[in-house]
Amino acid sequence: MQSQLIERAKALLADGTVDRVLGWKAGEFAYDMTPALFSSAQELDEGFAYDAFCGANLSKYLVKESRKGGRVLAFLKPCDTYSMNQLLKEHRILRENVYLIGVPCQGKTDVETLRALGITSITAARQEGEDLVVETLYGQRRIPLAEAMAERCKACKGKKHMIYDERIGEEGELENPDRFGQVAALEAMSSEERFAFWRGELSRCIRCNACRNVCPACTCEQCVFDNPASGVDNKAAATSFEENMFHIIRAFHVAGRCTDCGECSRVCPQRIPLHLLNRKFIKDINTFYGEYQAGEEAEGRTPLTAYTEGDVEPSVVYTKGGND
Amino acid sequence: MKKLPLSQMPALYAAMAQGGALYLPVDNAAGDAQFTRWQEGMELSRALNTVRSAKDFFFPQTENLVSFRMQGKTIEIIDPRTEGEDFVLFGVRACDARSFTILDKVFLADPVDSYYKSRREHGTVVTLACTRPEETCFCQSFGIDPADPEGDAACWLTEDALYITARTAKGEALLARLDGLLEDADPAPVEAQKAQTAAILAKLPLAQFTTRSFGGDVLMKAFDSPKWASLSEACLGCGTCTFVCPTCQCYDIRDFDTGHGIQRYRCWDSCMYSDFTKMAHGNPRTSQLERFRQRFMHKLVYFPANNDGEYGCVGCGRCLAKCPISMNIVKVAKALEGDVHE
Amino acid sequence: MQVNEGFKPTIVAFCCNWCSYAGADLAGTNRLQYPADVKIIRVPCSCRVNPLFILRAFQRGADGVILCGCHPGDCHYTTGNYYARRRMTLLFSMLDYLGIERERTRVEWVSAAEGVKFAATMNDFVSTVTALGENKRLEDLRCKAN
Amino acid sequence: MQRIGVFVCWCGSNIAATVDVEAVAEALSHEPGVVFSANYQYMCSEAGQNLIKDAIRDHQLTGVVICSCSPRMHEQTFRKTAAAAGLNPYMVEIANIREQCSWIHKDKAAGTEKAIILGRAAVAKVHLNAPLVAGESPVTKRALVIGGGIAGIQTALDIADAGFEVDIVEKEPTIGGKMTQLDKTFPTLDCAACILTPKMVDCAQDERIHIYAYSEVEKVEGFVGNFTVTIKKKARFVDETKCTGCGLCTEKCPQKKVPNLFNLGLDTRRAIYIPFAQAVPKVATIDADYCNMLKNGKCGVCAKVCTAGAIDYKQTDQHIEEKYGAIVVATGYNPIKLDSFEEYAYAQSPDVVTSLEFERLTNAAGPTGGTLLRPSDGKHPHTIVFVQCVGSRDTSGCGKPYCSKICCMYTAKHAMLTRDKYPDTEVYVFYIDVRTPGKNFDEFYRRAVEEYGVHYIKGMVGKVAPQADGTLMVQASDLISNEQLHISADMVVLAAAIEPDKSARPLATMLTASMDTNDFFTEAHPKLRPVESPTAGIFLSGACQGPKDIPETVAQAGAAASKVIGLLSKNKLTGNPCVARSDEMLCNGCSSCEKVCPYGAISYEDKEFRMPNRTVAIRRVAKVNPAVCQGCGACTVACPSGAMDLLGFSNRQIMAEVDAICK
Repeated sequence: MQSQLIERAKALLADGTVDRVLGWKAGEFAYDMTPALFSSAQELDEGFAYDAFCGANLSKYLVKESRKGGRVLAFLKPCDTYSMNQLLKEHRILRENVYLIGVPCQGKTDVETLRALGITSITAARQEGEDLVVETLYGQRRIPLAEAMAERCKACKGKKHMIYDERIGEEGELENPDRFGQVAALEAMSSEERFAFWRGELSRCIRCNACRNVCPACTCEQCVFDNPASGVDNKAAATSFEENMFHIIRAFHVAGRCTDCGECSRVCPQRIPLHLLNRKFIKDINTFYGEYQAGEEAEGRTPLTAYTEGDVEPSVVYTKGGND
Repeated sequence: MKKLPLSQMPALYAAMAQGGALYLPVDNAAGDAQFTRWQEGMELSRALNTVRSAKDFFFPQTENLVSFRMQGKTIEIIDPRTEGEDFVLFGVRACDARSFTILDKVFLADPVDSYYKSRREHGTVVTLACTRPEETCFCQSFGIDPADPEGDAACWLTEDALYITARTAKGEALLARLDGLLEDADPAPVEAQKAQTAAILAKLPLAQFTTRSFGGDVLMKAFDSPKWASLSEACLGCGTCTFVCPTCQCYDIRDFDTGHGIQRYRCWDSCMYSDFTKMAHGNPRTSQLERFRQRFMHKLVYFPANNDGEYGCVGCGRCLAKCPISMNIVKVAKALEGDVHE
Repeated sequence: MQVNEGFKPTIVAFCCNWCSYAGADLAGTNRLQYPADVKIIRVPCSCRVNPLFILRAFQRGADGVILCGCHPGDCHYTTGNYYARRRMTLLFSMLDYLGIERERTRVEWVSAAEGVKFAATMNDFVSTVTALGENKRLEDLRCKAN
Repeated sequence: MQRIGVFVCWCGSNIAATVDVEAVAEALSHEPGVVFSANYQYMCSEAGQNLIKDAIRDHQLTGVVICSCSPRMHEQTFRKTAAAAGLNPYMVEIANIREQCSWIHKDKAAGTEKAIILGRAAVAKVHLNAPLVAGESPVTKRALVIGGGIAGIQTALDIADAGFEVDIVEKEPTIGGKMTQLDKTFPTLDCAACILTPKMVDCAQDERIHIYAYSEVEKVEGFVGNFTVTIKKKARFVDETKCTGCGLCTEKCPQKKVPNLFNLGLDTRRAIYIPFAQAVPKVATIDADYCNMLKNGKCGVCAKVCTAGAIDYKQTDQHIEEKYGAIVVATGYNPIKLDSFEEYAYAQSPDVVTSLEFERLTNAAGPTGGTLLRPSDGKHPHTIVFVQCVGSRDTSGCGKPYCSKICCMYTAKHAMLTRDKYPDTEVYVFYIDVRTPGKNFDEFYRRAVEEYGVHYIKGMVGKVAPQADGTLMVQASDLISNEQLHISADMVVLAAAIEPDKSARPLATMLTASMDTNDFFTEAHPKLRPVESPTAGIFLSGACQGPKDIPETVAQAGAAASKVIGLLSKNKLTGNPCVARSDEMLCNGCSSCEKVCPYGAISYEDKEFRMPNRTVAIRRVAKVNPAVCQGCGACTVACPSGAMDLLGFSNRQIMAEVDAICK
């Protein structure tokens, strides 16, 4: 697959369709791919990588790249194409300056997922059949690929690309995973239990803003939390309130726009399950206003910029969910 | 060299916590090690290191510097500091122990940061030798021996016992408090562990990594390298590297209006942030390239130039593990090496 | 409902200028009593209320926040309360999800003619919040009176 | 730092009885920024206002807080007071300590404490107030009416009557609309043409009215008072200025097999035609779809017979740009297509007709010359079944959920007229409910039943089956006697639901006027502003806003005209200064604000920004038109970056109030 992508990129560079390529670059270890731009066949040969560790969603980079002049080729996994559509809907990407190639994805793993499985000190990794074989400083570990997958890939929306100029590989199918099991489990708890759960999670936040800065829905020129004029800016959470506020507002601002790409949870250095906040909004939107998947289309309204006269009343919150 | 059997660890913790607090790495809800105030029943994490470094205890993420209480049109100034509590930091790794030396060069140099100094004075650092370094470790590049850590006192965990030795007067005082628990020990098992660890260290992927080509004398060469553009292009401008880093020491000072007055507090800042060192005219570093370059130039060039060759990095590897886009000081230093050498 | 003797909650009521604020005025004109714990902030429309304002109120010491607007379909600006309704439904659901007591937040549609409803709503809301006691889960300790 | 004056009103004993006004004034005098604090018996009295004016001058106040009755009562009064003393009127804030404090609390201590807090909130807000000046814009004194039916005609006549110029854009070759196709009108049974055509002639003859017939609106730009509209004048292939309307060409044209749309396809006309004798303008039009000359260049008969030389086969669409101060939408309605109602055999049998077709079949100018004949064989029908609510009040998805309102009455009219003219004809009417809420409507309906012997049956028609003998077997249920009925009918007349004209939806987009889910235009307020669209300067006339009969349409048309006249009689418009404003440095150009704006006040522009290192970036940023914005604030919350804020109710101001209340 990697060589196929490189060949295609070279051809498009050579025929002048694009003048640079956005992809992933191999790193020091087996797993530390960095999103990178390539502008020649030589650079592609030297560093371009595409494998099970290439999880980063590249769509957000196109906000800037599409404005730099020339045309950039971007490789997008199926879930990245939802982000792409959403960004197009919000006029954040200049479509004419990007060339999109849909690339197949069998699900991605990442080093944090492996570490959570107790696999550390990784020096090399390779796929063998259905297994991932990981060499570590202290011996070899073998696990089924399905187990090694990141949580977001276990809840994959499907392998179908929502937008592309060309696609490599077969057209994938939409899937219908249970994305809301964890949310429902939390809803079933008592209010006290939920409070304790989220305090436990959010108190670890170090406010590094990785979740926000990686999020393809968070492309504000300046975030309200960085803007002293907003009155709500803060650089570090001094109290539990500020921890809560940042995460509530972060999730609220992307409500109806979040495509559930899972980047926020992937990058959180403290492994806070931030996707559970976004998915709560997604679940509520589906329940209250009908099924909606952000990023399916590049036009139209989002659930929070739309309404129907018969929408549920906010009092629905008192009567649903929870044991208490 | 003293030792105590592992079965006595709870008693050791209790004794260390006596008259103050004991903080040690404990597994949190996410399964990661986190320095936690010891309570009966807590166990030392088996993880190599904590996600957040140990610097929090001397340089916390937020710290109230001064308060102003307002009543009508009158303003009263309040020093929020109270007489601090003595505490023991147990289980600090060699890399983090070295980071305190680096922070001291910043905060204890004239003018002395009295908030930092007070915390430093109240804390006793008990380090723990590493036995299973990970692929991201490169403390040896900075002359740190993780098998023989610095600190007020240093410890080695073997299969059956904890070995401990004091390295400073503070360490001696601590050991004196623990005297009833400890017995004299033959250092041979410790020496054996050091040798074993050394063998592993030699095989680490970053064992040969060095920053020796960097320093004040290559300032302009490093600064002008064309590589910064491609190195920084994927940077998200988040603060992850900065906030997990044990040596990053930049902070911002802000006012919080409580409704009754103002709390003037400082909080960690990150040179990766677009409003870092923002002044009335704007930000002196307007692009992510410049901000990214600042972080690495500071660690590899400016800091050693001003601090007798001491780099602003201890090789703990946290940024390697945590950067969302896997860009880090190792990749930067390797990429620039050619440019600064020629 | 349990009574929390002696506790005086702080309640912020955001009222749209055209219906609910006028409804509150009518309650006053008719001398309909409700506790002084309720303080009203006038906004042009319920759609002007940003979730940030509601969190801000809790941060600064509110124990309950209520938003009142025109009945759906009667918005002075035609559609404002429809957007407000969606925003608040999702916000309140999220607060509940985070374990914040859901009875601390409420939306009521009160027309300019519903002085009685306004007073009754406020009486009910105050007694609900009083029973819950002080807001602890979404407080900011720095803002507590010292 | 502001210099704020606080003025606490006693309102006689209305406030002073339960609020210690002196204590409030005293407490607020200690708030930061407060340099003057006073209390007085009646602040709204002349003496009270003078107290305020004097304090503004003597203490150089930059902000004023009045603790008094509701701002809904005296905000304007105190703003004028401030303005009279040279202070910007928007530097005044009211703390409502009467309706929302003294009148609802009996305990003086509690009332006083609350009054102080409300005063503090107002002080906190005033600290962040900035002087606001209402924008002004000129008004183009010309109106556009889109649609030339009875609604548009009446609106145009009324506007012109007040002395303003008005243009009518009509997409058909003649004005007149649906009403020209009707025979008689209920409940008075006067002839539609007799009452409509004089109005059409008035339009043509009024110098202030210009008719763009056979034209469509293509583009609308601008805002209230200042619209620029592009009108497409479709090619008629006849020079309007030369054609005398003699009609010779329409008799000589060899292409005879063109369905006559004016008669709903019940007969044919020529390829060059004048829709009907009283058409305005009375000018021929060539139907390009059928004209042999235009299709293959072979013919040219009309040009040969035209003595005025008006035929112009080379004519093309023309685009005309005009400026208007106000726009009235009068796009009307159409009966729905009945293709999806197979049970009524509309598509199978020519003897199943819609009510509008029935109008043509009974109209003296219609295809049958006014004699009611079956379309299939031209024989006189002896049994006619009328079916009500075909597609109305239909929640199955085939039809429309709403009541079409006019069908009950026109069906009663049809039934009555049929019985009157042809007493040998049995007439059945199947209905769900008969709705007759109008002047003399119920009397009319009862006459149909009682005097004319029309059989009204409450029940649904299940099926209409064409029989071999040419009759129609109507199966229906009588809900009152609970019987199944089988009626052998000669004709079935379907009261099809009416829907907004298809041109309305794209027009609404051009006008940024909102529509409901049925594509009826939404009014600015359903009760209090029924003829205005939420978008300023756009008015609604007739059935485009909802189903209406003629008197209602004419009433609304007049009302819309009076609103337009009110607008055009102003020389300039003064806006509400409390409008949204976008900080372009923060704007992402994401369009969220635009989507929730009910007024279409937000547009976007690609703007150049100077960036660091002498670079330039082009960014899409939102722009609010202050003349259109009504200040609701929906956009401010839709905006994630906080770029959009509302003057007079800014984020910081509201948060300052929150802070003051909660501390």
